[in-house]
Amino acid sequence: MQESIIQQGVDLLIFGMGTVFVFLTVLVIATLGMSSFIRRFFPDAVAPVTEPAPTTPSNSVDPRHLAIIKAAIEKHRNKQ
Amino acid sequence: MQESIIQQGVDLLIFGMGTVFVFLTVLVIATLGMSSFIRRFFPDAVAPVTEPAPTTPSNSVDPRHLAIIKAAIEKHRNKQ
Amino acid sequence: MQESIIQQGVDLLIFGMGTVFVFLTVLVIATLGMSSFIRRFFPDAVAPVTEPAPTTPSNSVDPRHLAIIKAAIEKHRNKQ
Amino acid sequence: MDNLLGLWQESGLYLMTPGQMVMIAVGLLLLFLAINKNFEPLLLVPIGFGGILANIPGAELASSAVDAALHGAHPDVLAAFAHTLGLEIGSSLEAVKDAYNHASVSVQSQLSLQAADFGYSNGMLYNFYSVAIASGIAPLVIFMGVGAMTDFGPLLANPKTLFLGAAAQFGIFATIMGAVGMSYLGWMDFSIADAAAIGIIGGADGPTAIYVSSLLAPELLGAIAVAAYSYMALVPLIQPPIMRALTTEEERKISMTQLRVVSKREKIAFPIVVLILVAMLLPSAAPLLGMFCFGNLMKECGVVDRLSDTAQNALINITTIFLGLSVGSKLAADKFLDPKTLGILALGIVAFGIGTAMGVLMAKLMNKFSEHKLNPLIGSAGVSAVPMAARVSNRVGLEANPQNFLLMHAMGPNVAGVIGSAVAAGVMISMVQSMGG
Amino acid sequence: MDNLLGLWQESGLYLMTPGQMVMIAVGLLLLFLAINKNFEPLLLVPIGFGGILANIPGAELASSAVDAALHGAHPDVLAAFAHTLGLEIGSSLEAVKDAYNHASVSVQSQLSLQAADFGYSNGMLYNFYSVAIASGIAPLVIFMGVGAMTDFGPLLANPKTLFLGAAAQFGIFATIMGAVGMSYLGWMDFSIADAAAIGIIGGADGPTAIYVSSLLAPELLGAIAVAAYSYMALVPLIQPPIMRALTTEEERKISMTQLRVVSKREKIAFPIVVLILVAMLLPSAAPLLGMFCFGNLMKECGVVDRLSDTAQNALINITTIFLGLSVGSKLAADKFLDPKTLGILALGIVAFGIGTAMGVLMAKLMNKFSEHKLNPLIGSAGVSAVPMAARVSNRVGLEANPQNFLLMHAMGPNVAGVIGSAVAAGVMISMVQSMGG
Amino acid sequence: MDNLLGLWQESGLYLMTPGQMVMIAVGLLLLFLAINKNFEPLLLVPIGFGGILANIPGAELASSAVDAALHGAHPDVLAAFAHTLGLEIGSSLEAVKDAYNHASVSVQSQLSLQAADFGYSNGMLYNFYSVAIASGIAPLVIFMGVGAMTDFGPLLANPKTLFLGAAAQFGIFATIMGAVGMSYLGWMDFSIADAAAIGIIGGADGPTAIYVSSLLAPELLGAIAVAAYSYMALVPLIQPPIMRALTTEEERKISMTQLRVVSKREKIAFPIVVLILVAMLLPSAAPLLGMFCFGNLMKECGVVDRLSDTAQNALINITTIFLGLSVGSKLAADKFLDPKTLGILALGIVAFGIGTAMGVLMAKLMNKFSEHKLNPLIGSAGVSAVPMAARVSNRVGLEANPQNFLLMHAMGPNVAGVIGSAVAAGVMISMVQSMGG
Ligand code: NA
Ligand code: NA
Ligand code: NA
Repeated sequence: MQESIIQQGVDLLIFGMGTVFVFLTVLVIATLGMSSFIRRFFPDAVAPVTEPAPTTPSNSVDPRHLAIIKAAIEKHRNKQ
Repeated sequence: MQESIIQQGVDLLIFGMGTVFVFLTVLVIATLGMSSFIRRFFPDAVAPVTEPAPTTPSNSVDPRHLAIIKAAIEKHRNKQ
Repeated sequence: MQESIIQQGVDLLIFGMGTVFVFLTVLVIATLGMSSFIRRFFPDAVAPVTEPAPTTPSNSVDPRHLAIIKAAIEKHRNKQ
Repeated sequence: MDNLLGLWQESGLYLMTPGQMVMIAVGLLLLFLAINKNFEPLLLVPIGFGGILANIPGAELASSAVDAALHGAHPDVLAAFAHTLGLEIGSSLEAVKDAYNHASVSVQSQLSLQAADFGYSNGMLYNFYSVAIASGIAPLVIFMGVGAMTDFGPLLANPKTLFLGAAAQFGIFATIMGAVGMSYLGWMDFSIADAAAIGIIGGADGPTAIYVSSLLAPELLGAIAVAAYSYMALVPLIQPPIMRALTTEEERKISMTQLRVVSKREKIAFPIVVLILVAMLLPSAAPLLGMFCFGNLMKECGVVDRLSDTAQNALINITTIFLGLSVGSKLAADKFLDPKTLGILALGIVAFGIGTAMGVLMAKLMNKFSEHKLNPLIGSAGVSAVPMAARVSNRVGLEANPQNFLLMHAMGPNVAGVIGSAVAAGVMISMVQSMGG
Repeated sequence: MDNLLGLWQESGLYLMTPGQMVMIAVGLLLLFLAINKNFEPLLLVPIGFGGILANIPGAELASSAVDAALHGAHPDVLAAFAHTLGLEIGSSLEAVKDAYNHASVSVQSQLSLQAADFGYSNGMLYNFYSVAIASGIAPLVIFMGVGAMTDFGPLLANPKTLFLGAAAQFGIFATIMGAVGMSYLGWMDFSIADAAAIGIIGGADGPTAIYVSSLLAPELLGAIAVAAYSYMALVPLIQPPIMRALTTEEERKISMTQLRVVSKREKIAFPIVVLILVAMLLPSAAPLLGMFCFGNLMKECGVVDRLSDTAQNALINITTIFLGLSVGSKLAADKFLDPKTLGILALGIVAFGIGTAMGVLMAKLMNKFSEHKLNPLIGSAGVSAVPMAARVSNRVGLEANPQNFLLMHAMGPNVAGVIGSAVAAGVMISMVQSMGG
Repeated sequence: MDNLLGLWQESGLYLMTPGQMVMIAVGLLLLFLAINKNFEPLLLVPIGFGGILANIPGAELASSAVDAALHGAHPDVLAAFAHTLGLEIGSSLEAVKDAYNHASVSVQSQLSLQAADFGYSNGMLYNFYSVAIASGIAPLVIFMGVGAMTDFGPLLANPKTLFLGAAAQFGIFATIMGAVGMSYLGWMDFSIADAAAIGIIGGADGPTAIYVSSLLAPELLGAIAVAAYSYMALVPLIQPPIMRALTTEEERKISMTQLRVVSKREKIAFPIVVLILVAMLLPSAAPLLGMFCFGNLMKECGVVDRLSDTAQNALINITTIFLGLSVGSKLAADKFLDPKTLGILALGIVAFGIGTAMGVLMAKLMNKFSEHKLNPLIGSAGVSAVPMAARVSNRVGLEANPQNFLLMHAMGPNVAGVIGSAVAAGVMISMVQSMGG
C-alpha cells in the first residue's frame, strides 16, 4: 500500500506529464498547419491590426473609453 | 392502427386549424373592441409617434445611438 | 390550547421585541466603537464627500448622467 | 365529435369556477394598481400576472403533479395513492388528500414519483415556486441585491437612529398579538406560526416577509406578500395622519444638524460588524442578514464592482421576475379565497400603523434624554418600506417647515428598520420552530 | 504500461465510431453556416458546438448516469439493474435497455440512484438538457424575452392581419398529414406525437418548436430544432419563388395606406386581452402565450423597465447559451443518424412552403371581401420567422414597386404568426396527450 | 424563562467552538487580504465571507439536512438512521456517522428524506454548494467566461510558446510526488486522489482547481481553493526571485521580435482545432476544454456578440458570487482545521515555484535549438495565473532592459498554461478514477 501510492504517483507523473507534452506538441503542429492553411488559402482582404493592449480579463470596460466618456461628461457639466 | 393514425392526423388538422382560426377571430374582435373602447374613453393626451423602425429583436443597442457615441468618442480622441 | 396560543404570542412579543432592542443596542455600541476606532487610527487621507442624493434602489442609472448623455446625443444629432 | 366536445370541456369557459373568476379580477386589479397607480410595480406586475396564470382553469400551472393527479381523481390513481399512504383501497378522494397533506416528506416524494408514472407533471408556476421560494433562495438573493443598493452612510453618521428602527418593529409583534387574539376569540384559525408570518407584514420589507412566510406559513404566503407590497405602496397615505396626530407643529419644525462625513473605511467595516454580531448573538438571523451584509460589503469594498453591479442589476432583476411569478402561484383561488385573507389584510394595515406610531413615539422619547433633538417625523421611517417611508418623512417635514430637509436624516432609521425586521424574523423563526409551530 | 494502454483505449481515435465522425462533421457544418453564412447564429453556434461535444467518444457528455452505466455494461451493474427492473439475473444488455426505456418514472429514478452507487454520473450536457429543456423552462423564458422584444403596434393598427397569421399555420397541419402519411405508407415509423412535433417546424418559431418537441417527441428534438432554425435562416431563399408564383405583378404593386398611430394604452391592454382569451378558450396554450404576454406587458407597461431590460438581455442570453448546448446534446450520433431525421428535414421544408403559400392566398382571399386592399406579399410573413419573413415581404415588394415599403405592414402578420403557432402548439399538446400519444 | 434560556443556548457566544472562532478570523483575514491587499478579490471576498457564514455556530448554513440531524443527535432520529443503515438500534452517534459516510448514494438519499421527515433541512450554503459546485456547473461556466475573455492572438503568432505552458505543468506533477511522499513518510494521510487534487494548485488556475477537487477530493476543496487563489495573488512575490536565480543578466535582456499579425479567421479556427484534438486524443478533458473553447469561439466568431458579452459579464459574475460562497462553505472549522490543510498550503507554494522554474528552464532549453531566441523570463508565465504572471514577466524584463516590453510575448505561454493545466486535469481525473481513487 505504501509502495503502491508512490507507484501511483510516479504513474501520474509520467503519463500525466507525457500526455500534456504530447497533446501540446500535437496542438503546436495543428496550429501551425491551420495558420499556414488559412494564410495561404483564405488571406484576409484587409490586414487586421493586433490589439495593442493585453487582455485584461477582470476588467470588462475599456478603461480608455471610460476615461473619454468621463471627460465628455465632465466637460458638459462644466458648461452648464 | 394504420387507419387510426390517418384518422388522428385528420382530427388534428380539422380541430387544430379550426381552433387557430376561431381563437384568432375572437382575438380580432376583442382587439377591435379594446382599441375602440380605449380610443373613445381613454384617448392619449398627446398622440404618440409610432416607431419609425421595425423591432430588431437580435440587436439590443440602438445602432444610431451607437454610431453617435462612437463618433463622439472618435472626435474627442482626435482633439487630444 | 386557547390559553396556550395567547401565551405563545406573549412569549414572542416579549422575547422577540427584547431581542430586537438588545441586538440593535449592541449594534449601536459596536458601531460607535468601530467608527471612533477607525476615525482615530485610520483616518482617510482625503475626506470623502457624503453622497448628496439618497439611494434610490429601484433606479440603477444615475438620472443626472442619463440627462447629460441624452443632451450630448441630442446636440450631436442637431449638428448633423 | 369527441375531440370537439373534448376541446369545449377543456376550455376555460366550461371549467372556470366563480372563485377563479374573482381571482382573475384580483390579478387584473393588482396590475391596474401597479401600472396606473405605481404600486410597487417591480413586484406587483409579476405577482398580478402570476396570479392570473395560476387561476386559468384546466391549465393547473400552480399545481404539483400530485395535486394535478388528485384533481384528475382517476380511480386507478387514487387506489395507488391510497396504497402508498397506507389507506384501504377505495378510500374517498377527501381521505387521500387529507392523508397526503399530513404525510411525511419521504411519502410525499414517493407519491410525486407515482403521479409522474401516471403521466402527471408539475405546473410551470409550481416549478418556479419550488426553485425560487421553497428553497429560500430568491428572497435571499434579492436581499443581497438590496444590500448592494443600500447606503449605510446616514445611519453611520447617527447610529442612535437604530433605536427608531428597533421601536418600529413593535408593529410586528403587536400584530402577532392581534392574530393570536383573533384565534383566541375564534374569529380565525391562525396557528402561532401563521401569526408570526402575518406579523412580519409589519416589517414593511418584501423579501423578509416572503422568506418568513415561506418557512412558517407557505399557504398564507400569497396573501401576506400582497398585503406587504400593497401597504408599502400605500405608505404615503397610511403614515402622514398618524405622524401628524402624534406630533406637535413645533416638533415637526425641529431642524436637524447636518450629518457628518462618513469615511469609506467605516462603510466597509459596518457590514462586517453586523455579521460578527449576528454570529455571536443571533445565528437564526444569519441567512437574511448574512446575505444582506454580503451585498453591502460587495458594494462598499470597491474591489468587486463587477459583482456588485451584477447583484444590483441582472441578478436581482432575474430573481424578481421569478419571485413575483412564484408568489402569484399562491393566488390560486382555492388557497387565497379564504376568510384568513381578510384577516391578514386587516392585520397588515394595523401592523403598519402601529409600527409608524411607535417609531414616532420613540423619537419623542429619545428627545427627552438627548441634547441633539431628533425631528420625530423621521421615526416613522423606522418601519423601513425603503425608500418610500423616508420620502414621506421628508414631505411631511417640508409641510411644517419648507427649509427643513429630512430625507437624509430619515434614511438612517429607514435602513435600520431593514436590519430590525431581519432580526425580528430570525428570532421568530427560531422561537416558532422550537414551539413546534 | 497498463496506464499507457488505458489512455490509448480511452482516446477518441480508438473509440470513435463512424457515426460520431459524421455527427462531428455535421456540427462543424452548422458552425460554418452560422458563422460564415449567418444562419441564425445565436442558436446554431451553441447547437453546433454542443453537437460536437455530444459526439466526443468516451466523454459521454450527453448521457445520463444510467446510459453511461449501460454503455459500460459491467456484469455487476447489469445484474443489479435487471433485479430492479424485475428481469431475471443474466438478462442481456438489450433486454435491460429495453426494460429501462419502458420502465415507469419511479423505477427509472431508482436505476438512476443505482447507477450513482456504481460511480456513474450524468454528463454535463445531459444535466443542461434536464434543467433547461426537460423542465420546459428554457423555451418559456426565451419566449418571455421574445415577448419583451415584440412590438404589437403594427398588428394593433390593422388587427385583421391576424387572419394571415392564422392561415399560415396551415403549414403545420399539412405537415402533420404528410408525416402520418409517411407512417401509413410504411416509409417511416412516426407516431401521432412525432407527427405533431414535426408539424410544429411549420410554425417557424424556435422556442415553440423546442417546447412542443420536448413534450411530445424528445428523441426527435435535435432534428426538429436543427430543421426549424435552418429553414428560418433559409426563408429568404424559400419564400420569394412561392410568393412570386402565387401573385400577379399588379398584386405585388399594391400600395398600402399608412398605419394609424397606436396609443400606449392599447399596447398595454393587448397582452392582457390575449391572456384573458387564453384563460377562457385555450388553457393548454397558457404556458407559452402566458410567458409571451408577460414579457410583452413588462415591455409596454413602462413601470418595470429594469425587468424588461433584463428579460431582453442577460436572461434571454443566458438561457439561449444553455438551450443551444442542450439541443446540441440531442445530436448524439445514435439518436440523430436515423432515417427519421431525413424525413423530418424533408417535411420541414414542405411545412415552410405550404405556410408561405397559405398566407399569400389568404391575403388574396381577404382582398375579395375588403375595400382596403392588402398587398398579398405580406401574407407570407404570417409564418412568423420574425423578423426575417417580414423583411422578405418588404424586399420582394420593393422589386415590384420601388416606392412601396411593406416592412411595417408585414410586421403585423409576422407577430400574428407567433401567436398563431403558439395556439396551434397548445391545441396539439392537449389533443395528442388525450390521444394517449 | 425557557425561552430566554433557549435564546441564550442558541446564541453564538454560548455555542461557539474555538475552531469556529479561528475560522472566523481566517475569513476576516481573507477579506482583509482581498480588500486591502487586492488579493484576487473577485473570488476571495465571496470565499472569505462564505467562510465566516459557514462558521456561525448553530446556524448550520454549510450542513446538509443529514449533518444537521446528526448534529442534533436526537435518539429517535439516530434510531431511524441506524435502521436505514442496517445498524442495530442503539448504535452510537459515531457508528451512525461512519456508516452514513460510507453508505451508497441511494442509502444517503434515503437518509436525506428521513432527515426532512424529522424537520431538518439543508443549510443555505450547502444548497449553493450542491447546485454550483457538486454539479460541476459553476467552474465550467466560469471557464466558458474566461474563454470568452481570452485572446489567443499572441499564442497564434508564436505557437511554440505552447511548450512553455506545457513545461510549467511539471509543478502539478512534482507536487503530486510531494503529496504521495508525505503519505509514504506517514506525515499526512493523502490518498492518490487527494494528491492529484493538491497537485492541481500548481496549475495556477482557479476554476480548474475547483473542478478537479470537487471530483477527486471534495473535503479538501476549501483549502485547495484558498491556496490556489492566494498564491495566484502572490505571484508577484513568488516568481521574481526564482526567475532571477535561473537566468543571467544577458538572457533577461534578450529582446524579442514583434509578433506577427494574426487574422480573424485563425482566431476563429483555433478553438475548433483544440476541440477536435480533445475529441480525438483526450475525451476526459472535454468538459473543461470544451466549455473554454466554446467561450472563445463565441468571442471570436463575431456573430453572437450578445451571448459573448453575457458570458463575460452577467453570467460569469452571477456564477462567481455563488461559486465563492460555495467554496466558503468548505471552510467550516471541522473540515478545514486539519493538519492536511497545512500540508496543502506548503505543497501549493512549492507547486508554484517548481512550475515557474520549469517554465524558465524550458525557455532556455528551447533557445539551444532555435534561432529566434526567447527571453526566458516569459517562461514563468506558463504557469498561467492569467494575467498576473505575464505582467510579472514584463516587469522583471523591464528591470533588465527598460526598452524591452515582454507583455504580449508572455501572453502566449500564459494562455498556453491554461490549456496545459486543463489537459493535466483531464488526464488526472481519468487516471485517478480508473485507479479506484
Ligand atoms: Na422593517
Ligand atoms: Na408561426
Ligand atoms: Na496552468
